Amino acid sequence: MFDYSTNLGKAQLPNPILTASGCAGSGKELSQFFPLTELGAIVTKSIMLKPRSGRATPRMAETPSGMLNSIGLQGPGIDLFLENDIPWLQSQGARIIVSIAGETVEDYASLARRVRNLPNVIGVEVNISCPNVENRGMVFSCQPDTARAAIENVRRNIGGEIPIFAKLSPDVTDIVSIAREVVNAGADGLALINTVLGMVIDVNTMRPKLAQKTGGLSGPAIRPIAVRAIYQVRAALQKVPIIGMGGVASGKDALELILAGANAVSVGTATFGNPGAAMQIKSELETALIERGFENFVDAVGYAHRMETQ
Amino acid sequence: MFDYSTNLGKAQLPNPILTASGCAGSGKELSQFFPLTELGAIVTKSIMLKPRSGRATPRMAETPSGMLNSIGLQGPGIDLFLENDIPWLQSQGARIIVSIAGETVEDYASLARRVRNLPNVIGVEVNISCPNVENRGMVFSCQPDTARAAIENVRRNIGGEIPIFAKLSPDVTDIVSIAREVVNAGADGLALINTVLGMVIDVNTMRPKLAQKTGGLSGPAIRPIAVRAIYQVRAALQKVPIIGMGGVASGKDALELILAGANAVSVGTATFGNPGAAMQIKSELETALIERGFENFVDAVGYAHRMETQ
Amino acid sequence: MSAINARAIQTSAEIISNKKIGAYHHMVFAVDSIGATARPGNFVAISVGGPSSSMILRRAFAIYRASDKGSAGGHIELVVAPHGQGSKWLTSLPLHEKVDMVGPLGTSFGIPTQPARTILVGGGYGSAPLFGLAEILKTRGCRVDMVLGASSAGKIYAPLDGKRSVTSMTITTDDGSAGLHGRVSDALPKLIEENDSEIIYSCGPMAMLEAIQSIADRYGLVHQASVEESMACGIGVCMTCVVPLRGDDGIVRMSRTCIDGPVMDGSSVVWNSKGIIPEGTWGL
Amino acid sequence: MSAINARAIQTSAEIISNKKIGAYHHMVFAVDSIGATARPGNFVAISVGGPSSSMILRRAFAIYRASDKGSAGGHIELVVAPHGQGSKWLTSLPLHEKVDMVGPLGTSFGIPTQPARTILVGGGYGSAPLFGLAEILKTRGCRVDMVLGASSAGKIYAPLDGKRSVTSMTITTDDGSAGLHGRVSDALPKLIEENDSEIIYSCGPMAMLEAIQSIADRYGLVHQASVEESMACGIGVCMTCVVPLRGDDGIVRMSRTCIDGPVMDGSSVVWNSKGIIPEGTWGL
Ligand SMILES: Cc1cc2nc3c(=O)[nH]c(=O)nc-3n(C[C@H](O)[C@H](O)[C@H](O)COP(=O)(O)OP(=O)(O)OC[C@H]3O[C@@H](n4cnc5c(N)ncnc54)[C@H](O)[C@@H]3O)c2cc1C
Ligand SMILES: Cc1cc2nc3c(=O)[nH]c(=O)nc-3n(C[C@H](O)[C@H](O)[C@H](O)COP(=O)(O)OP(=O)(O)OC[C@H]3O[C@@H](n4cnc5c(N)ncnc54)[C@H](O)[C@@H]3O)c2cc1C
Ligand SMILES: Cc1cc2nc3c(=O)[nH]c(=O)nc-3n(C[C@H](O)[C@H](O)[C@H](O)COP(=O)(O)O)c2cc1C
Ligand SMILES: Cc1cc2nc3c(=O)[nH]c(=O)nc-3n(C[C@H](O)[C@H](O)[C@H](O)COP(=O)(O)O)c2cc1C
Ligand code: FES
Ligand code: FES
Repeated sequence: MFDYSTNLGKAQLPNPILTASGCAGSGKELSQFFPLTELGAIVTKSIMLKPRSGRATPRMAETPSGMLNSIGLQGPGIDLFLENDIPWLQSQGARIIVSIAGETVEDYASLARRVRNLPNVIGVEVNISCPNVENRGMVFSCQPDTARAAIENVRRNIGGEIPIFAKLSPDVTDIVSIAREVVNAGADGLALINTVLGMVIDVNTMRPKLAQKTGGLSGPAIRPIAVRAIYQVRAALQKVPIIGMGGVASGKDALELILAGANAVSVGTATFGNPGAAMQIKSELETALIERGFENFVDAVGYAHRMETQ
Repeated sequence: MFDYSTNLGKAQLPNPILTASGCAGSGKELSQFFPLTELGAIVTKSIMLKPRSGRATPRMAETPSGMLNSIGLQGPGIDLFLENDIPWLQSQGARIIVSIAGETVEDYASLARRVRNLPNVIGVEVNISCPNVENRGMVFSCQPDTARAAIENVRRNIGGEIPIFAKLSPDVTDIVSIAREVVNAGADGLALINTVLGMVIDVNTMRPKLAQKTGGLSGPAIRPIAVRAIYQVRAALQKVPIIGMGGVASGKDALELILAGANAVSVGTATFGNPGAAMQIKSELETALIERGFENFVDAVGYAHRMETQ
Repeated sequence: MSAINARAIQTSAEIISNKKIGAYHHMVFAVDSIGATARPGNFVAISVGGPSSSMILRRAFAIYRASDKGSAGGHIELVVAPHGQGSKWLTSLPLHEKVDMVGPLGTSFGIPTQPARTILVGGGYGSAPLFGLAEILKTRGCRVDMVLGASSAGKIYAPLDGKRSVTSMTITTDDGSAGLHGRVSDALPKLIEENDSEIIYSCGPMAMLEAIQSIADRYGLVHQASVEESMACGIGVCMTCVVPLRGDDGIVRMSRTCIDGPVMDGSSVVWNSKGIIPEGTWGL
Repeated sequence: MSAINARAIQTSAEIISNKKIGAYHHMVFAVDSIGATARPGNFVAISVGGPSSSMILRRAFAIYRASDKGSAGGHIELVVAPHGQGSKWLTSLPLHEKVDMVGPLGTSFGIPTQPARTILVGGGYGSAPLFGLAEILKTRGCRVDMVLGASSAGKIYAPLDGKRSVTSMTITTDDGSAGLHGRVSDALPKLIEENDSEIIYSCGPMAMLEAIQSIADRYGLVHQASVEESMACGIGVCMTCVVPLRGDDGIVRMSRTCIDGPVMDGSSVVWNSKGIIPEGTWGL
């Protein structure tokens, strides 16, 4: 019997397929297409302290094998989230990873206090790929010091029970050094990668297509960047749990990230083109692993790093 | 009559379509498909001081709407380049931009001395997206100080006549600050962008597909990254000539980069899929500009930055 | 499970007819379940470009007509404009080819419980969902005045059999090549006054819908508008397709046109908000 | 202009036949100029996936046969294995569809000026370019012993009409499902000894070519090998397709299999160099 289970630090999951934050709505929207309990876990869209309208439209542009978005973290804020979204997910029996996002270091601390000790919540993804309003809008995870500050605040306030995963932006000169920094600051694991900063210009209006001008590039176009980031970080930090994501649309794509070092794989943009993507990937990946002779999922994690002689 | 000419600093070109360095061979290979004089200029593959075998194979992997390469700057070295390649290009009457690449700061100085004052050479592209052997293989253009040092050495040794363009890697936290640094160090213009670092894992061998493990991602997949980089740098440095590149495969793609701020556009990976790509793009772009009412190419450069009220 | 996307399925749908009509393609897909459950105003989302496509997002199409019977079982009809890469790919498919389809999606037009005097206004392919609506309204004893507008004659989609369910039909074109020279909004006031209309149903470009809303306001009419924003997912998970919508509580929220729409109460939409978040929007 | 790619053109080529034969598709393309100028060993490069394809690189295919005449004018024939996305797309195209083709590309097999005793060795679809070569060798009065190998019977491409130009034909399969149980290299020594062969022509996977080279070395034969490395451009501009090749000056250079090949002098290739640059290579 193939053992599909995986570990993300203290969290044990029956399978390694998650949804990516911001790509599965509140869960309700997807539940028509498959039972959420079939997922390793559902990762919620990043929740902030206050309700948030998000950015003006247009918020989206399709690009070759990818898309650009500038949703701007639209959401109901932590109060309504805990009142509505979480209880509904709990009622489904889903395993939940809550994603939190702040505009200040203090936001992260407050959010951490709100999300500890919730039934079914098996982990917290700390989205630090957001603009820091206290520092000229610089993205937290793009600077070692702000990345560290955000994670330290979450760690200190969340208690020791629940694993936290720092979600990093690939838009940095050296992702390994940021990864080291947040792990030293108390992250139990990492989520790699968030979207890549991009822009599309509408050749008819001759202006940026998104109201916000720049947006985050996702989808298969960025998969080679995700694989590289995961591989580099896995090579440097051999034991840290990694949630991998970026352009996974098939079981073979998921396998690429896993061989590079991901302990679990989040499916983001692929769900937009295919509501059943996560389930298709789950079954394709299982088949691919069995075909390759693996008996346990965990043996495939980081397998591309094995010595040449093996 | 539509005026298609453009300026790159002191260099005046009859049209803005160039080949991208490393994507047009020595020129001979492409000349069967169109006369090289039809290009604004041919950009040669980056030449180094000594002959260079390049990396081991496999050197290539196709990716969704893109490809990964790790050629490793294979080339004949500056002596044979000046003996064979340059005279042949001169004999064709082609306008030439020579691309140079070094492993040390001193390499750049030596190369600069060799390429000044060559007939038909209208500019030098300084590829500083290469590993610095004196500094743990860190890419020159990824650090402000090494980027500056390389460009200063070229500037000092090349003389004042010939414009130099610093070619930057997008794999940095803040490309605008690197751009400022190299312009302050004496670059007359910029070439944006080089490839994005990526990796593909072969799901059959379960190892990185390229012998060198990582490689440079190019093609339409990265176009949104190129447009963003060009737009950001143009917004910050309004007068600096920019050679734009990254995923241009059609006239509309070229227009996107131009509206973002490129004064000329290099065609790279598109030539692999379509040997006539540069000519097709040249004519499609001209049509697109005329359709949009432009009488001079230069009026379209950076047009996406115009004020909202205009 | 929840009420969102409650009737939606993901399925493979065979093309059983594909005919060019004017500037459009009328396409019929054999798809039992969607044929049976779709309501006027719903849409479907179709994958485009085949297995190695660089287009990763589905394209949304309003359902023109749906039926749970027919020689090939249940089916739906679409009216597709070959516009960009995705729609050109779709309209060029041969008979019997199958496409990956998700539907029915979104809200549907509200049907009055009592016979009412209605005006249906469509711009370009926006006429598509109105014919199915007209059929239902007609069987409910409603008066159905239809106004279709487009830039030129070839872009008016108004098939003969569709006109059967319509009490009157007015055509407008921007260039005067068919019907009245002008826009649908030019024709509306007279029609409303003559027929003492009570409800406007509309589908078309945002600018048209906005113009209709101001006419609806002037005459105090109910306006159900089918709103088309660029959609990445069509099922409510991505938040790309939002418009500002005033809720029953008076609060404006950025609301998804794919699940809270495409049919929305026109008087609740904050129109002309491209590029801005209106003052007072929740969470601004 | 230069001598590189001298006969190559970029053109639109119509599919005039597409037949499944065993594990392969035999495809014929109407293409005057390439039909007229191609030589055995040359290849063509074809765009795959259509206008919105995510596959941005061409696929290379060895020319199986070429002719400047025929009912539809000049044409070329290819033998395509539906392997991955690109080749599956190509082999699934209907008749009369057109593809974007560049060719003829690369070097061709050298033809002996005097009648010679030759052995032609092909692995899988590697037999494709050998049949056109056999025809020419036969008209030049050469002895042509052909050896074709594959994993199993279905993967041997050896059409009846092709066998006409061949003096003898040997088949080997890894699983013994046709011909000799084993590899082409197992069959070669006996053939060489019996026929006193002088030249080996080969086309197939690198490991096979390498094994043939060591046999050629042992018997002191000339070996012209058609080498297939992954090619991004096929026209010499990208440097992805290189193998280490010893030049006439004794220096090993990383050489492009697309323009210095695919047909290379087997004794000059430094075999088994995947993942390494051999010691002493120029510029290492
Ligand atoms: C609810 C809804 C109903 C629709 N109904 C129809 C219909 O009945 N018939 C029909 O022909 N088309 C309809 N469309 C538009 C259709 O979904 C495609 O956007 C259109 O066919 C253009 O796609 P393309 O790939 O050909 O063009 P491209 O230019 O390649 O489209 C690229 C992107 O732009 C977006 N886009 C372009 N035009 C529009 C538009 N008008 N509205 C929204 N997004 C757009 C698409 O989301 C796509 O991601 C509808 C759209 C929506 C949202
Ligand atoms: C000179 C030359 C001649 C060839 N002749 C034939 C022929 O006559 N018949 C035939 O069926 N195929 C031939 N091939 C292989 C063909 O070009 C494709 O690589 C093959 O069809 C797989 O492509 P795909 O898109 O189906 O698979 P994919 O797996 O999607 O291919 C992806 C990439 O891998 C590379 N690749 C995969 N397999 C090979 C291979 N065996 N050799 C080189 N590159 C590969 C391709 O360059 C492509 O970019 C030839 C290749 C070369 C270089
Ligand atoms: C529309 C959209 C919304 C997203 N919202 C969030 C978010 O709220 N929080 C977050 O951490 N990442 C967010 N992401 C990033 C994804 O979680 C994921 O990291 C990224 O898209 C790469 O994966 P993919 O290529 O599979 O989509 C969003 C991505 C998209 C496309
Ligand atoms: C095969 C290959 C070789 C390249 N070699 C060089 C090089 O020698 N010097 C350089 O500055 N850039 C080199 N580049 C980068 C291109 O010049 C260009 O910046 C990049 O590919 C993005 O453009 P594109 O998407 O149009 O290819 C190379 C790119 C490719 C794909
Ligand atoms: S299209 Fe994704 S939420 Fe509406
Ligand atoms: S395939 Fe590009 S150089 Fe050979």
